[in-house]
Amino acid sequence: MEPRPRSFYVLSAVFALFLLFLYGPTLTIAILSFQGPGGGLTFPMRGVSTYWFHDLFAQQAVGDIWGSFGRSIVLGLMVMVTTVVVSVMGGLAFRKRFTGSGVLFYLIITALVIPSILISLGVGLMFSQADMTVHWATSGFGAQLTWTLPFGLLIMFAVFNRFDKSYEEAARDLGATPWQTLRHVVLPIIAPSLIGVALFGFTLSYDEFARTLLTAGSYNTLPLEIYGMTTNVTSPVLYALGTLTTLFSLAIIGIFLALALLGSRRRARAASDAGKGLL
Amino acid sequence: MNPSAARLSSRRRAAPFPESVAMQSRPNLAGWLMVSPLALVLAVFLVAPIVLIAVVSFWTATEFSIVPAFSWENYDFLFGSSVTYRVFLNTFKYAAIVWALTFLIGFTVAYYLAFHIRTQTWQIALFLLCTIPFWTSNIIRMISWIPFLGRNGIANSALLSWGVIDAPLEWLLFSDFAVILAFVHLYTLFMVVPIFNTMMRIDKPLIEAARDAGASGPQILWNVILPLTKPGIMIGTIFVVTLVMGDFITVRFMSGSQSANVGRLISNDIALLQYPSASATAIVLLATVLLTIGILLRFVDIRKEL
Amino acid sequence: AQNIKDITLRQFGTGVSNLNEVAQKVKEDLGFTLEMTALDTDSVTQRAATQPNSFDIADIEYFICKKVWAAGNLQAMDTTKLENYDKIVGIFKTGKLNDDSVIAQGTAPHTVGFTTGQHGTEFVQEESGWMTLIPTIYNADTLGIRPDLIGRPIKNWSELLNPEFKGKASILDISSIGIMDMAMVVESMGEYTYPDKGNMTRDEIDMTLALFTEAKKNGQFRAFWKSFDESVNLMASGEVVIQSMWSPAITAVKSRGIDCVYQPLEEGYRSWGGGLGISNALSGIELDAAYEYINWYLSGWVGGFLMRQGYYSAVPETSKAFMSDNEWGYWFEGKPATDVITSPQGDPLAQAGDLRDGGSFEERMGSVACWNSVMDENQYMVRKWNEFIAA
Amino acid sequence: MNTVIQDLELVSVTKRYGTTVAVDAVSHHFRPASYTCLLGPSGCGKSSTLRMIAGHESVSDGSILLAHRDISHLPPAKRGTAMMFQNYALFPHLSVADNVAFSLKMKGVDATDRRAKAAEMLDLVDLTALADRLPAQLSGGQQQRVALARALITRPQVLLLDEPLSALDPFLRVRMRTELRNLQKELGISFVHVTHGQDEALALADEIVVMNNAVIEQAGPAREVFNAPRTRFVAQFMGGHNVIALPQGHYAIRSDAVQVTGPDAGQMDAHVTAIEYQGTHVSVLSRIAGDQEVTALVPDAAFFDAPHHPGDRIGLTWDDRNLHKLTA
Amino acid sequence: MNTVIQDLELVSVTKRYGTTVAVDAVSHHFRPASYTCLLGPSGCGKSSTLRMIAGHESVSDGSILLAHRDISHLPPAKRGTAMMFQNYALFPHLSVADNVAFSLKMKGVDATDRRAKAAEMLDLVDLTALADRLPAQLSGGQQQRVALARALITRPQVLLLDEPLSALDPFLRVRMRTELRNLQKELGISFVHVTHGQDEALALADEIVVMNNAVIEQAGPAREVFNAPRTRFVAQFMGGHNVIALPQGHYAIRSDAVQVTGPDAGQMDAHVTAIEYQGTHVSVLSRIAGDQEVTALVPDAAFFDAPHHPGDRIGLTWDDRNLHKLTA
Ligand SMILES: Nc1ncnc2c1ncn2[C@@H]1O[C@H](COP(=O)(O)OP(=O)(O)OP(=O)(O)O)[C@@H](O)[C@H]1O
Ligand SMILES: Nc1ncnc2c1ncn2[C@@H]1O[C@H](COP(=O)(O)OP(=O)(O)OP(=O)(O)O)[C@@H](O)[C@H]1O
Ligand SMILES: NCCCCNCCCN
Ligand SMILES: [Mg+2]
Ligand SMILES: [Mg+2]
Repeated sequence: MEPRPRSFYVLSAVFALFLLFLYGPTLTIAILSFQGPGGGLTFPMRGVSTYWFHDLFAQQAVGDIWGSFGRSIVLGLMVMVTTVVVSVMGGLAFRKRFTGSGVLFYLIITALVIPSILISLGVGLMFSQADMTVHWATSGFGAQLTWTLPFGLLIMFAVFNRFDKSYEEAARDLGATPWQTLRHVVLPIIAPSLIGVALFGFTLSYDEFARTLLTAGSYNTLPLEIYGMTTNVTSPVLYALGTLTTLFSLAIIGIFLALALLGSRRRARAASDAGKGLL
Repeated sequence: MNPSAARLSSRRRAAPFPESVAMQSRPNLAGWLMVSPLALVLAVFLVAPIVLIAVVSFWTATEFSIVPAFSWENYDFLFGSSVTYRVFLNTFKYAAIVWALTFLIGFTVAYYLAFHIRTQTWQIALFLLCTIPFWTSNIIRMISWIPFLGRNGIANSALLSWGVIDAPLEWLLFSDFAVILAFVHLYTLFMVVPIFNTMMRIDKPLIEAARDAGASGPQILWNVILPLTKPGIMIGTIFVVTLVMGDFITVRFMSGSQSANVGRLISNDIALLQYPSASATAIVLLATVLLTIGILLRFVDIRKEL
Repeated sequence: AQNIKDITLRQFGTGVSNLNEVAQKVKEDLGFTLEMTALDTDSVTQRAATQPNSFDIADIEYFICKKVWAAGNLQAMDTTKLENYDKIVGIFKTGKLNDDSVIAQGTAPHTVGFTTGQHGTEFVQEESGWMTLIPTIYNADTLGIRPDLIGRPIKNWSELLNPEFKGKASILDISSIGIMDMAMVVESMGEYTYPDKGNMTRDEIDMTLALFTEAKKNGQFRAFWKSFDESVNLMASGEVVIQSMWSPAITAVKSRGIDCVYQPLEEGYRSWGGGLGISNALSGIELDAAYEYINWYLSGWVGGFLMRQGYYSAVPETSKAFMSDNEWGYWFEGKPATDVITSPQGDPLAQAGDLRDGGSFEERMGSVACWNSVMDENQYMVRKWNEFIAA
Repeated sequence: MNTVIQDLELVSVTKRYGTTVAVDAVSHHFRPASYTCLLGPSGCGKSSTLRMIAGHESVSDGSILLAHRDISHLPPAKRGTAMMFQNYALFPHLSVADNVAFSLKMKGVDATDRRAKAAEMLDLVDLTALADRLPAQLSGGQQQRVALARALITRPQVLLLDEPLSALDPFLRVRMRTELRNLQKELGISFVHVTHGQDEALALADEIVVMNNAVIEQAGPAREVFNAPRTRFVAQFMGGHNVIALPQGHYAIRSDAVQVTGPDAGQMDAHVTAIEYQGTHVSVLSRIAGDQEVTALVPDAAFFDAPHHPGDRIGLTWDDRNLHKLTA
Repeated sequence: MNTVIQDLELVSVTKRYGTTVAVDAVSHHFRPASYTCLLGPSGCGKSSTLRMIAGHESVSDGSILLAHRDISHLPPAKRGTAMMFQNYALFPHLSVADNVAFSLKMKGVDATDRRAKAAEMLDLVDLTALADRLPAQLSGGQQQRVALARALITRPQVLLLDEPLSALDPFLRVRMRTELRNLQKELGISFVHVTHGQDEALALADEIVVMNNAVIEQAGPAREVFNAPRTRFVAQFMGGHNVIALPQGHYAIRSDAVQVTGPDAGQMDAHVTAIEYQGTHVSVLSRIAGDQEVTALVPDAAFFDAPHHPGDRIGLTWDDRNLHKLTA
């Protein structure tokens, strides 16, 4: 091992502090969610129990956690699939200049930087002026796409910036049609990045608050419900929900990571004595 | 192949689909077809709403509805009130302070991960460790500071019991401190990720070359790493600045509703059904954000640096 | 033919009364489905005003009704179809609790409670047979305090701005309600007496908000709150010791075993009332279901349920049957509890011998100084309010 | 493999990128079943030419004929050509066998047939044992052979190779070029191989096409191009030659045809400027009057018997019959 | 530049990465002011050795001496060495002049002085005209010279070069190696140059250090290493040699010392397996009894007077004095 410079130890300490800073509140919540039945939102703990997790699954006084959870999942999946498909198409198209590509690029940047509440406001206004009903699956869906698509596209731009075009030429050379090239060559090669885009699409939607606020209509998505709960619920059930949603998010990442790992394992298993001889 | 040669050759191969005969005659069509879903989404959910907001900013409102008109009243009121200027100033203040802090922390963390952690496995593992808290609901992450910072919260209790302070610190919660703390907590990752990305793409021999030329650690940082990380810093800056400037919840929660930024002005107006007035503020905010980002984009070609 | 049991009615309102237990009971008693969405006050206003298709039943406050009725999203209800119309307390019909009561300032429910017909657009000041909202719930609000942390009697609204409570006071950030709390404070301080608190002039608005802005800048307030649960947390955690508060918030603080008083004050209460409105889009069997639901609502079970949390029912008589004598005595009549009083969730709120803060229904609702209001200068007030919050 | 031998012809083929002319009205007839190297400095248009033949670049002007059929506007896979890419462009997600069978899969050949044919090709390039590996698990030479197999499975009449050896280290490069050469002989089809290494071209090619500035400077059998360079450029680029300006014009003379003598004993006098040891030979660089550089390639034994050093005065001599007049 | 000539010595230097031993107790004395090439196959430990000398890799065991001073634990810039990196590692955000002046800036030299010194160095490598360009705007050869100037401005006693020519095309490679060689002579300092091209090593090096499997197989003057390879590995790796197993042991013989005769006329009979034209020579690959490959390097004129073709039977003959016994 190479010797470590002193700065390494200083920075390690800084990094540890940073982690503490990041995790502190989340851990606070996690701990508080194990309050006893008489516990409140703040310390001190009044007993230790899993009461609030049970309570989470019981009917709440107001609202509908699991309904909103379900909606968020469905919406997240809708956004995820759309983001992946549209980003890939966009990414492919943007590899080549076409009339209007500059304008479209700046629109993408605008979508990325526009304060979310403006989208909420604008889409809400538009629907009401057009006499249409806002609904999480229409207006909410569209409003969220203005946030996930720029992310997806930026990732795709980065991916295609590094994509070796000779793969496509090789495929064409071997008789693949444009569609076959996409299906059998381009998509499999960029698949790991697509998993990233999908993950981003899902979680950005799953956690999106501001853009959904005025566009979700009658039924809350999970973040709106949580927001509602912060104004309606005064029990650690809120924290139990926080803890559980964190675990859920972790499970999602875990699944995606496992998928990615499994894929590479399967490939790696094919042979392990690679490159032993010169030939 | 050396890096610049690689760059040259990739640029030379820039034309994506070698023009096959079929495509040559209508080079735009395929592109248009492929971006049409994207264009449609952006047209309907971005352009149209912005246009509508711009239009409505000239309308008037009643208690319960908005009335088409052409009136400068909303803007008059907005620019006529000293509160507006203070709130915009406050918005910039938050953006500037949060930017500085997230940059410092984000750069340090990314630097540590990219240059002090030696194996890629550890780099990825520690990086993921940084991202995990970001998968919790933002709102929950925010309010989780409250039991920590409150008058009788963990921080005060600890400080009291250690004898560091005699009376609870009031400014820990419901203060600018709390707002900035929460912002930093929420958004540092947006700085870490792009900076880490660019740093990972810095050729390691460059660092060795600098060391070979006698540069000390800080000199390498200043003369080599910092300039080469500029694109990542810019992208992170764009994220953080827009997120902070557009925020309206964090400020409300963490200041105990006592402070305001432009986002809150808008959301308050919306809450009170004052859409035209909200729209006018929104247009001014949008202009401000776009201007800020426009200036930032002068320093980095986002498309090339991705 | 459509079966009433297949019908789903979508109701929205604040968390105060949009309780899932009500929906459950509706399912049991009436057979149809009631979907509940709980929102904060502003969102409720917004939805009532701008999203007529997103609901069938609007559970809103009277002052909201004043704002949004003209939007035409609601239809008036025929009082002849209401079984318990006669038993609704006078406040919602004539504005008077008793014949000799004085009508309080502000947007009193009866002033926006009636209209000319099913699709009437104007409010009328007499019982026209067409009600805009069916009253369901109301209360007399005052300041909540932490007696354990204050340690002395509090008698006046002016105490809210007492420098003694610097950094420990709070007020709510809902303009139509907050401005009335402010007015109570201003009058109590002797700064000014409003000809009509419920309908201030621009100058009065400026003066009132200037006074509070000054206090805000001096650090009087710890935080502002927007929903009653925020007020609960502020109070329970000890961040705040005196603040505008709502009744169930007091209940919630108390149920955690923390001493909290809904302090009756010499200047009287600031009151509010809520009711159910029906979407203009309802007709036929759904409209029938809505009437059925409303009649059920007034028939006592919900009243009892709400009264146990410290609210009052619009038809107290019917609720009595759904409450124990001890509960009725404690909550309505202001009598000492004869046994433990518990919250609907079963947490103890009062022990035998305890009295309700403020006393009986008559004492409390009889001392209402003003109602939550929407003024003629509402637009102006709202903007100034916004500035106050942003200042 | 019994491919009918077909000839490839470029007729005044031009490639323009915007205003740059990458290939300027190039005409050439590639002999059937021959190994041709396209040789030239960076940017001279070699790749562009190859890619036009392959169909990966459109022809701006002129036409490309294969077996007298104009293929200029056919898609790559329909031309009867196959291309091997510089860094092989093996599909990283597919196993060696799947890479090789790719074109069959695209054609819809069923899996068993595909596998059988791929196995055949892998056998040809001696990679049967590695059929299940991923490209990343192969060495450079192995990757190169996979790329070959993948290109050859389409039974092309012409195989196009763009710097197929440049990714290999020098040791491997020499071994692989022998394999390429043998394979071409075995298959009896045409190989067109782009390189900028003259030694590679000499070792491999039946015919060398030297390009410069978007045009062909000289084309012909390897020996002819080496021994009888037509222009100064070709003489210099092929290496091993001196270009000497004499009153009658420019002449080329092979470095190994120049002998070093003592001063004043040769045809002309020179100053040694550098000595480069090359193992079997030593290259003596010297400067003659008129500031012209002349290199003499001396067998090592001879050199070290009478070594020279930079700065020494020497004489240079040659048989005038070895002087070869250049046209440009 | 009047650097005092200093000698560099490795004393039993070892580099371990975890369990792999990349460099195994290597000792070597680099002659002062000499051009040394570290030659060897991929992974043999060349770069590791060079990087330990430079100070970019710590020494696991042993020591490195420069001018009899142990520099093993000094920071790179304090060693008196300078390194030129494989892909040059030019700072992409700095102009050519700023790249060259970088080390001076680090030392705190003020801007005017810096610029003057950088101009001097740029003049040395003939790049004055390009001082304001960014690295991306330079060709490979130009980049290489900037890297050289940047390394030399620190006035090192030893310049370390890791495959400095591998990014260049063959034509340029030959030109640049001459420049490197001249520069070393001009500066009079030691160059240690890592390569895996034996021709490069022969052309450049005063001394060649052949590494294999983490150890030095042979070190010595270029001619000695080429003419008298000590081991089979060195003989094969240096090229131009045949290794023949005879009853008495393994022998090396230079390919140009093997003559081709008619069948049955030589010392042994062989079958031609391949012919490789090399311009001035033709390489005749053949197989003798015992399945051994023997290559004969025949001058082109001689070969084409009596050409052979793969499959032909020929005889091979040599002067036994040219056989060189190998130790391993
Ligand atoms: N897609 C392109 N767009 C614009 N110019 C191009 C493109 N491809 C090649 N060129 C230009 O055409 C000329 C010939 O390029 P080409 O790639 O054919 O050269 P080459 O002989 O293969 O060079 P190298 O040996 O470097 O590969 C060069 O000047 C190059 O810059
Ligand atoms: N940082 C490292 N960690 C672990 N092993 C390493 C590291 N660097 C080199 N090695 C290993 O040490 C051995 C020698 O590597 P080195 O880079 O010195 O070889 P080289 O001779 O320069 O090869 P090449 O010609 O391919 O550059 C190799 O087996 C290599 O895999
Ligand atoms: N990797 C980040 C995904 C977590 C989502 N949180 C961002 C919320 C932005 N509103
Ligand atoms: Mg090329
Ligand atoms: Mg190396």
